[in-house]
Order: sequence, then structure tokens, then C-alpha cells
Amino acid sequence: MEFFQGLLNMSGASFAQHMVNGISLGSLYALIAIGYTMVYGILLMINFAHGDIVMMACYFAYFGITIFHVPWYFTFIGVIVATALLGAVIERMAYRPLRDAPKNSVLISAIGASFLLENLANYLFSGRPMSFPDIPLLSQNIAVGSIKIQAISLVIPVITVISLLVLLHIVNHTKTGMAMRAVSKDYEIARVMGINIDNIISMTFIIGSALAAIGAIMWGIRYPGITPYLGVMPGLKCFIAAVIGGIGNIKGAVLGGFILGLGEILIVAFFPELSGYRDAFAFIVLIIILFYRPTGILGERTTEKV
Amino acid sequence: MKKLMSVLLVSALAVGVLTGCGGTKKDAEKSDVIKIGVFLPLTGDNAAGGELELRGIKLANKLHPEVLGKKVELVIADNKSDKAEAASVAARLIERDKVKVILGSYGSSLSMAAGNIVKTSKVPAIGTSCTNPQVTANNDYYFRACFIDPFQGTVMANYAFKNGARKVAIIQEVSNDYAVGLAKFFKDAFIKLAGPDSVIEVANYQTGDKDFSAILTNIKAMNPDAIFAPGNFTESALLIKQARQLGITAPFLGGDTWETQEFISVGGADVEGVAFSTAFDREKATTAEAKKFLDEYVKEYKGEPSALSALAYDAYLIAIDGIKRANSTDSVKIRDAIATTKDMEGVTGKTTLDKNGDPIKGAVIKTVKDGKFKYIDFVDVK
Amino acid sequence: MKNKRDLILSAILLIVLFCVSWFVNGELDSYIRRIVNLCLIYAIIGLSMNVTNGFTGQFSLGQAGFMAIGAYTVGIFTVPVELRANVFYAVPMNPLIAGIQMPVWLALIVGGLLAALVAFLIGTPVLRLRGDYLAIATLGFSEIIRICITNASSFTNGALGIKDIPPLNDVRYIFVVTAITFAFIAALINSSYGRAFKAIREDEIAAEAMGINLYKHKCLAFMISAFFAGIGGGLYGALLGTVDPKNFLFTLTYNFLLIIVLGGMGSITGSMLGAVIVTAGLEYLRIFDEPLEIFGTMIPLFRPGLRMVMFSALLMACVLFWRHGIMGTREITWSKLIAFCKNPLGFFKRKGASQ
Amino acid sequence: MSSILKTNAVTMQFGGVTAVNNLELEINEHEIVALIGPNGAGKTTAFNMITGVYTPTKGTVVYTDKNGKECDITGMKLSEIAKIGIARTFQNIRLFKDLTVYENVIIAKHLHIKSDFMSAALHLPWYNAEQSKAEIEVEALLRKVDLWDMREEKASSLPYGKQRRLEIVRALATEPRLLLLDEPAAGMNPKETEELTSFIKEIRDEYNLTIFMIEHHMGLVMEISDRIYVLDFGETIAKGIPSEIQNNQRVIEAYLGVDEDA
Repeated sequence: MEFFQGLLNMSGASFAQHMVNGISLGSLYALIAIGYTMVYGILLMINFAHGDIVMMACYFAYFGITIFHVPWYFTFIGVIVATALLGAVIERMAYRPLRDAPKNSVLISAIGASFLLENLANYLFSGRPMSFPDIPLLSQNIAVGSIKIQAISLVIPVITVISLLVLLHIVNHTKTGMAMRAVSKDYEIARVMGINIDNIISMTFIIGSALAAIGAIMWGIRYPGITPYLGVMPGLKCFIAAVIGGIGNIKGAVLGGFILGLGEILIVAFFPELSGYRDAFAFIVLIIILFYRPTGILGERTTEKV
Repeated sequence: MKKLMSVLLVSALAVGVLTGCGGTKKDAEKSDVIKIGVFLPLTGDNAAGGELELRGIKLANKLHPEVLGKKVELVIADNKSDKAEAASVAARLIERDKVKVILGSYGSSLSMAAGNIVKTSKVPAIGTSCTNPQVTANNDYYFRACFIDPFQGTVMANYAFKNGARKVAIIQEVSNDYAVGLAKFFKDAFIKLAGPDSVIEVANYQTGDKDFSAILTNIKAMNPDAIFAPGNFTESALLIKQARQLGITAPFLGGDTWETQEFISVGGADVEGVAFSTAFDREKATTAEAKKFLDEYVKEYKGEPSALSALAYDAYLIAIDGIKRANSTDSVKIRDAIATTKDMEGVTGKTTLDKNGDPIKGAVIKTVKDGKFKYIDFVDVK
Repeated sequence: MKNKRDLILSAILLIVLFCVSWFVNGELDSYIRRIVNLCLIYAIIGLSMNVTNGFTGQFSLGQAGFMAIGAYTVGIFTVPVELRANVFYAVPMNPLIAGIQMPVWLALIVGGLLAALVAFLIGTPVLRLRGDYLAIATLGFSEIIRICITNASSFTNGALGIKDIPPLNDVRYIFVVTAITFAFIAALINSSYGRAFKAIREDEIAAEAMGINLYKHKCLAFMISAFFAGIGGGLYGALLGTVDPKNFLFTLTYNFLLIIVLGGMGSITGSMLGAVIVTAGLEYLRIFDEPLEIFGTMIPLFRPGLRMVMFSALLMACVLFWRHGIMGTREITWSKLIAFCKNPLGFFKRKGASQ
Repeated sequence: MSSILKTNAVTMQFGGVTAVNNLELEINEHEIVALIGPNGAGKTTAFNMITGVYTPTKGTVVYTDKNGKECDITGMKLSEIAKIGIARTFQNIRLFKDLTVYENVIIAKHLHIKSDFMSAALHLPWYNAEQSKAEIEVEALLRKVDLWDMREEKASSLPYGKQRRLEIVRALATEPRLLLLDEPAAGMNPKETEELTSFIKEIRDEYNLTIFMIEHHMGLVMEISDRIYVLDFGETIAKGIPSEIQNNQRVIEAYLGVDEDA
């Protein structure tokens, strides 16, 4: 059957290659999804602007290295700081004023923020793509037998796991983390208990955006074309990854990221005819998951009080 | 209170629309200027191409500021790489600014969106680099300065065949009209040359995709002699980069969109040795106009001019030439004159428009060498 | 009594407006015509979006997808058969539909119905979701629709899009469609079903306890919304004369989001106002894209792109400082207008107090 | 007297916790029955099982409709329950806050509108007929409970007592046979409670209802209820007429016990 041609004549080598591709893409999704899920976990709102924060971080890196010739390791630190600040600012401007507003207003505000960032980038940096600075150390190729892999693709999963552990530590074993969990459970109570909600939420955004920056750097090195709309698709897909894993659940985000990354690669690997539909895959998975397990794979079920 | 504000806002905007947005240029009918409208994507996906073409047009206007003793004034409008915008902008140029001729746009679909408007309001338009045959097909008021995809596709197919390719793979940006059209013409032409099953795979990706490892891994397994990958320069550059990383050595072939600095800056060393068809190169700068263009361009903008700028420059010349021969500022007369353009000496050679309003001109094939675009070959129409 | 008066007044207004549209169509240039047409079409879609987001309180972002369905139906079926070979030059048109040609009005209705059908199919899984989940899922579906259109070349001509759609830019025609849409939705909202929608928006559990079948009514609202979005999309396609998948990126939906947020979620007259302000406003903001000279010095600020920055900033400002938009959930009614004419200042004082 | 609602050993478990265990209720037509018990005894859970908010883990709920036909309504959808003539109010008032008093009540008439949305949207004769009928009934109802003068007020702007009353009126508008009231007197001052007491009696007779209510206010309960069920930790610890309950040892313990803890 012609349709399954992909399945039949796939050599072991290409399959291995596909797996490698999938894992490297998946870990990238996972890395960005963590930031998403963490913000959602605390605020119970989609930070639509997350993808665009990633985009901005890429531009920061570009200006740091290509324009101001700062060595890349310094630049990256700078980028993370700058992006974290950006995140805090966005929270201050777009979300804090709506703290007690209906959910939909917050959602619209989030969409507005992302739309604003895109247009701002478009206006400031023009629509012309810029090339993410090349870091030979990370972008070089490594060949394992017939399997080719980029150095960065080995780094990404490590970074992902590290950030995962760090984040888990922060959330579970630090005072801030405890406060965060309190806020996510019920911020009226948290307020009464004397937690400064605003600081905690700003903190959440700072950490989330820092993660976005790390993700952006990895993304930029792997896919070095920077445009104002760079963040849109990764943003959506990583959100979907977070939902699949169970939004608000940090481990879930990682799981979701890998499912999505591998899925996207393998669907094309097995059914080359469907390559044009690849971007639809993420959404279809999303809808299936939402249908059968609205709270995601690792998310706990909730019942409404009447 | 809010309500009051709202009412004020409404009226303010409404007034603004009727006066402000429309009447910004009161001198619509000054007799000593001829207005030429330029609608190009200056923001959005196609901004890069748009800017390059704008350079060409501005340069042309600098070198040929007058016609029929009147000053030529450019009215530049951004169509945001968006069709709805393109249509509004075209209407605005015609109705508000009373332009006699329209130049643009980069991107065939954008040009097509304006097609109906120029047709119904009888103002001639000259496409700069919209290579899709549909633009001028059954539209008497649309012309263009560039060759069209069927020709471009055939050229690349011949080139591939001449260089020993017998089985090729096509990777097309499936959501890009330009890429899909070009891929089709290439496929037809190549199958004619190398037999029915010489195109072993047609893979698709969407505009904005960043990861191509999956389709590339599939194609690697088929190991084709060459890969034809028409599409936006950003995506194409990333595609080629990843192909090289996966150890695909087959040469990449593409279309004229690749000739932008971004293609090289994003693609880096990996895009060395690709081949693509385009309209112009220094090597073929035979005409006097071309010399002038090259010198001025280098002075004005530093760096080598791209074919896009050259084509835009020629589009302007075609318009001026038409107005001169029509010896009138009446759009319809100008249109008739443009339709009969013959051996108009421009930067990309002598331009003669056929009955569709498409120029009969050859194509240049270029490659990338040491981070620069390099001339390989010239293919004339046979 | 009061009702009769309102009916008569509305009828008069309608006639007046129709005459206006007649005038616009005959007397004004095609640029103004185009803007007016866009206003009307955006109003239709804004209204449709308000049915789900504003009245039923279901935050859906699928409008672009439904528009695409409508636009493509009109595109595919109104292109003259003899021109089709020329349009579908890459992949020949599927024989199933190659022969079918429809008048615009029929194509519009078919498009609307198709959109409604799709909405029905989508509704089953999606409408169980709440808030942002629903938003993201509907957004996902509109992307899926777009991707399918991109790939189903033999029906939709893929990325090459459909050209040579007989252009429809008669303001009167579009005005009539808008008027019908407005009337229908207004009547629906003021009917028992409309109140049921509002009940769902206010409190789903209580609404259910009142015997309102959530799924049935949500789905109904969703389908009606899709239907009119389809109609609007059809007109949009016919106005442009050419459609391709890139027209219907999900960012298109944001325009209508701004319209209903600015006009007021859950206000029909608000949506109309919003549509006019946003569409006209976007044209007005165009001056920000043009280089501006003051006393012969270029202001570097003004260059392409600034306009869209303003646009998005407006959306933000609107949500942050003006959450209820111009109308909130109120409506402009004849009685209010009359009260206003009688005593403008007092009218606003009262309003001010009530807020 | 014939039964209108029966529950056969209904049990509700959340995870490991048993909120209600083997509840055996029987409510007869035209009765006022009260369900009392300390906080967390599972009273509201019982309500939610009857009205289909929750599906019982086991056991069945049987309802006798107006033609005297018994039907199993276990786990039936809340909206369906309302259609067959069981209306309820909520512990924490659930009015349509941003809508007017009038709208709140007329919405309840929607389930009696037979015509489809098309004829509704086009305001076709048969719809208009139904509609005006509904309007007349609502007006009558609102006048009766003297809320008519404030029909244009937003529900949320009503004083608390009135909101409680409005919620009951809204439930009445669905023309139920069985009315479930979840703590109707909660948060009311003595005067409001007085009014409520008479109000409940009044509507029971006026609309020939059966009323089943959860209530903490013993004065009210003892005064109006014909029979009382007492729940504690999900178990039915007593049932009977008010006088029996008043001096039932276990009930007193249950309450005193709670009082001590509190």
C-alpha cells in the first residue's frame, strides 16, 4: 500500500536518525513548555506572550553578540537577566491591573500583550530576518556512525533536565516555592496568611521568563533565523505540550514536550504524504487529550463545588 | 462619563477617517507633477524583498526625476505582506493620491489582490518581481518587469539535467503560492527531460516551520542527485543548513527569492554552492543603463545590488517610457503605450512585453561562493 | 405601543441608511466604498463573534477558520467554469465540483451552512471545555481548517489560492446582508433563546437548574456564530476577488476580538460601533505609516509598522482601562436615544452615576 | 398520601470518603420535609444526588411524575430534572447577577417554550403566543411576591433577603411539583426569617408544591416541616415528626457534640 511506503522501506539508520531528531526537538519544546506551565500553575492563566518573550530573547542575543560583540557566554547571562526583567514588566503592565478581573479579560490582555510584542519587534527590528549568532562550539556537527547530530542537540536535553530539577527544587523546597504553591491553591487565603501576592507572582514571571530566555538561546542556536513572528508557533506548540502533560504540572510539561516533538517527527517519518499536515498534528493531539483527559496526562482531576 | 468619552472618540475617529486618512495629500491634482504609486511589503513576512525593491525604485526616480517636463512624485505605501491591505492600499493610491501608474508588488498574491482594482479603475500596474503567470493572465492593466515561473522552472530543470541530475527531490513551502507554482513548473519540465519517475519525492513544509529534520531524513534515505527547494529565503536557508547537518550532499536548487543578503547570513557556510535563477547580474550588465545603475547603487547603498532592486528599477523605467510614448498623463493612454513596450533599454537588458504583458527576457543562474552571490550562467529565451 | 414606535423608528432608520449606502455606492470613490464595505463585513463577523463570546460567555477564537470556510465556498463555486482551468493550473480541479457554479447569494448561504456544520462537529468535543482551554482549542481548530485548505489542492487550489472570483463591492448588497444579520441576531438575543444564552454566561449551574440544556444551547450559539462568520467570510472573499490560506491566519481573529472588546462584550449595537471604529480607525492610523515632516524635518518615528503598534496598544489599553468597552452589556435603544435628545447632559450624569 | 420522591440506599463516595451512606428518603406529595444535621453531614451532597449534579456511587432515586408514573432519575442531567418538575435553590445564592430581576425569572420559563430557535428569532406567531403567555405568568408571579416594583433592578443590587426570595421565585417559575431549598434562611435576620416561614407555607399551598429543604434554623424547621430527616457523617441517625426529633437522644448528642467542638 503506497500510503505506508514510509513505514515499509525505512532503514534502521534513518529510524535512529528520526528518533534523535525527535528527541532533540522534544527537549526543546519541553524546555519552553516548563516556563508556560509554571506561570499557568500559579496564575491559572495562559501567558500568550510567552512565545513572544522567547522571540525577544533571541533579538537580545543577536544585539549582544552580533552588534555589540560581547562574548557569547556573557551575552547569554545578560539575555537571561534582560528577558526576566521583560517578563516582570509585562506582568506589571498587562496582568497585575487585572488581578481581580474576570478570566476572559486577562486572556484578552495576554493576547494583546503578545500581539503588541510582535508588532513592536516588527517596527523596531523590521520584518527582515536576522541570523542568530553562530557559536561554533555548540553548532558543530557530531557523527555517531551514520547518525548525524548537532552538538547543541546533546546540550539541550541536559539543560532541560537541569532546569527541571532546579525548578522542582525551588517550588518544593524553598520559601518562595511554598508561597507560590499557596498562591496557586487560593490566593485569598494566601493573602490572609500575609504572603505578598504581587511579589510572588512577579517572581513567577521572572523565573518563567528566564526559562524562556534559556529556551530562546537553545532555539536560536538550533534554528538560527530570527523574525518578529518567530515565537508564534513554538509558543502555541509548547503551550499544547504543557496542556498534554497536564498544565501546571512541571514534570508533565517535559513529558508533553517529548510526546509532541517525537510525534511531529515520527508522523512525517512514517507517513511522508502527511508532511504538509504536520502543524495540524499538535492541535489534533491537543483536542484529543482535552476530550478524554481535560486536565492532561499528569494533571489531577478537579470537581466543581456546588 | 465613559459613555461621553466613547462618543467623543467615535466622532473623532469618524471625522479623522473622512478628512485625515483620505485627504493627507491635498495636492492630488497638481499639474506639474506626475504621481506614480508604489505598493510594496515594507513590513511583515516579505519586508526584506519589499525594501530591496523600494531601493531600486527610489534610485530610478533619483536618476530619472522628470518625464514630459513634469516632476515624477513617488507615493509609497506599505501593504504589510497582507492581501486585504494590498487591495485597500491600491484603491487608496488610485482614488486618494490619483496616481497614474502603480509599481508593485513583490509577491504574486499581493499583486493579484490589486489586480481587480487596477483593472476596474483603468490604471496600469507594473509588477516588479511577481513571477506567477496568474498576475497578468486576463488582466489588460497588469504588466511586469520580471520573467515568469514557467520559464524559471524550465531554466532550473534544464540546469539540473545539464549537470547530470537524473532523479531529483522537491521540497516545497506548501503554504507559499510562489513556491508551489514554481515547484510545479520545475516538475513538469524535469519530467519531460528525464522521464516520468525522475521526480522521486515531493515533500511539504509550512511557512514559519523551523525544523525540517524529518522530511530531510526521509529524503536522505532516497539520496537524490539534486534537491529543488523553492521557498522563502529564511525557511530555505534553515532547510539547507539542516540538510548539511544531516549529511545530505546533493546540491540545492531554488528560485529568485534566494537572492537576498539574509539568505546568506542565515544560511552561512552551508548555503555555499546552491544554484538559483534570477534576473540580473553584474556580469550581464551590458546596457548603459545597467552601468549607471550599478555605480549609483553602490554609491547610494554600499554593497552589491540584488536582482530585485534591478527589476524594480526597470519597472519604473517601463512606466516612464510608457508615459513618454503616450505623451499624456491619461492612465488609459499610458496603459496602451506600456502594452507596446519594445526593446526598452533597462538594467536587466532590453525589455519587450508580450501580449500578456510579460517581458521576454533571459534568466541568470547564480550560486553562493565565499559568502557572495556569484554568476554561473545566462539562459536566454529560445 | 412602545414596541410599535421602536419598530417604525428602526424601519425609518433602515431606509435612511439604505439610501446612504446607495449614495456611497454611486457617488463616492472606490477607496471610501472599500472601507465602508470592510466596516460592514467586519460588523457581521463582530456580531457573530459576540454571540458566543459576548452573550453565551464561551470564549472562542475560531472565527478565522469559519470565515475561511465561507470565503472558500464562495471562491470555489462562483468562479466562472470556463476560467477554472486557468485558476487551477497546478492541480486540476476535482471533477466532483468542477462543473458546479452558483450565484453569489447561494454560495454565501451554502458557505454559512458549511461553517455551521463544521461548528457542530467541532462543538461536540470542544464545548465541554471552559475559558482558556476553549480558546486555545478553537484557535487550534481554525489553524487545522487552514492547514487542510492549504493541502487539499484539488478542491481549494492550495496555497495558490483562488483568483478571478467575480468581485462583489456593491455597498447596497453588503449593507442589506449586514442589516439582515443585525436584525436576526438582535431578535434572537431578545428571544427566549437569547436569554438562555445570557443565563449560561452568568452561571452555568444555575442555568442548568432552570432546565436549560447547556450543550444544546452552547452548540446552537456556536453554530449561529459560525454561520454568520461564514457569510462574512464569503463577502470578504468576494470583496477581495481572490482568497488564499494566508488570509485566514488566526491573527485575523484578533481584529474581531478588538471589535467586540471595544464595542462591549454582549452588546449588539456595541459590536456595530466597534466594527466601524476599528476598521475606520485602522485606515486612519495609516498616517502613522507614512513619513511625517514637521517644519521640513523628518520625524524618524513615523515609518511602516508604527500603525500596527498603535493598533495592538489600543487593544491593550482597552482591556486594561476600559474593560467593558463602549457599551458594556448595554444597548443603544430608541428610548435611550430619545432620553438623550431630550436632555443630553442629564442623560450622561445618570449614566455616570449608575456606573 | 402518595410518595413523590424516593431514594433507595443512595451512597456517594469521593475517593475514599463516604459523604452519604445508604440514604433512604421518602417524600410524599404536598409535604414539607426538612433535612437537618451538623455541618458536613452530607446534606447538600444528598441534594446534589437528587438533582443530578452528582451521580450516586450506588443506589437509585425514584420520582413519581404528575401522571403518577414512577421513573428512575438516578444521575439524570440537572436540566432534565428541572424539566420533569424538580426545582432547586443553592446554598450560596446562584442568581444571574448581572441580569435584571425580571430576566432572572423569565429565563426560568424557557423550558416551557416549545418552538425552535428559528421561529423564536423570527418572532413567528406561535412563538409570540408562548412568549406573551410566559410574560403574563411572570408578571403575575412577581406581583404576587411583591418583586414587581423592582423588576428592572439588577439581581445583584437586591438586599440579601430579597435575593434569597428571588432565587426561590425563579425556581417557582419553572412550575415544579417538588421544590428543593438549600438553607433558604441562611444569613437572614429574625424578621426576614419570619417572612420566609410564612412565604414557604404560602407558596406550598398556592402552587400545591411538595417542599424538601435543608435548614439549620431550628425555629423555622420545627414550625413548618411535617417530617424531618437527620443526617450525621452521612448516616441517617433519625427521622420523624418535629416533636419526636426534638427529644431524640442521638440528635441532641450529634448537635451538642458539634457544639462542643465548635
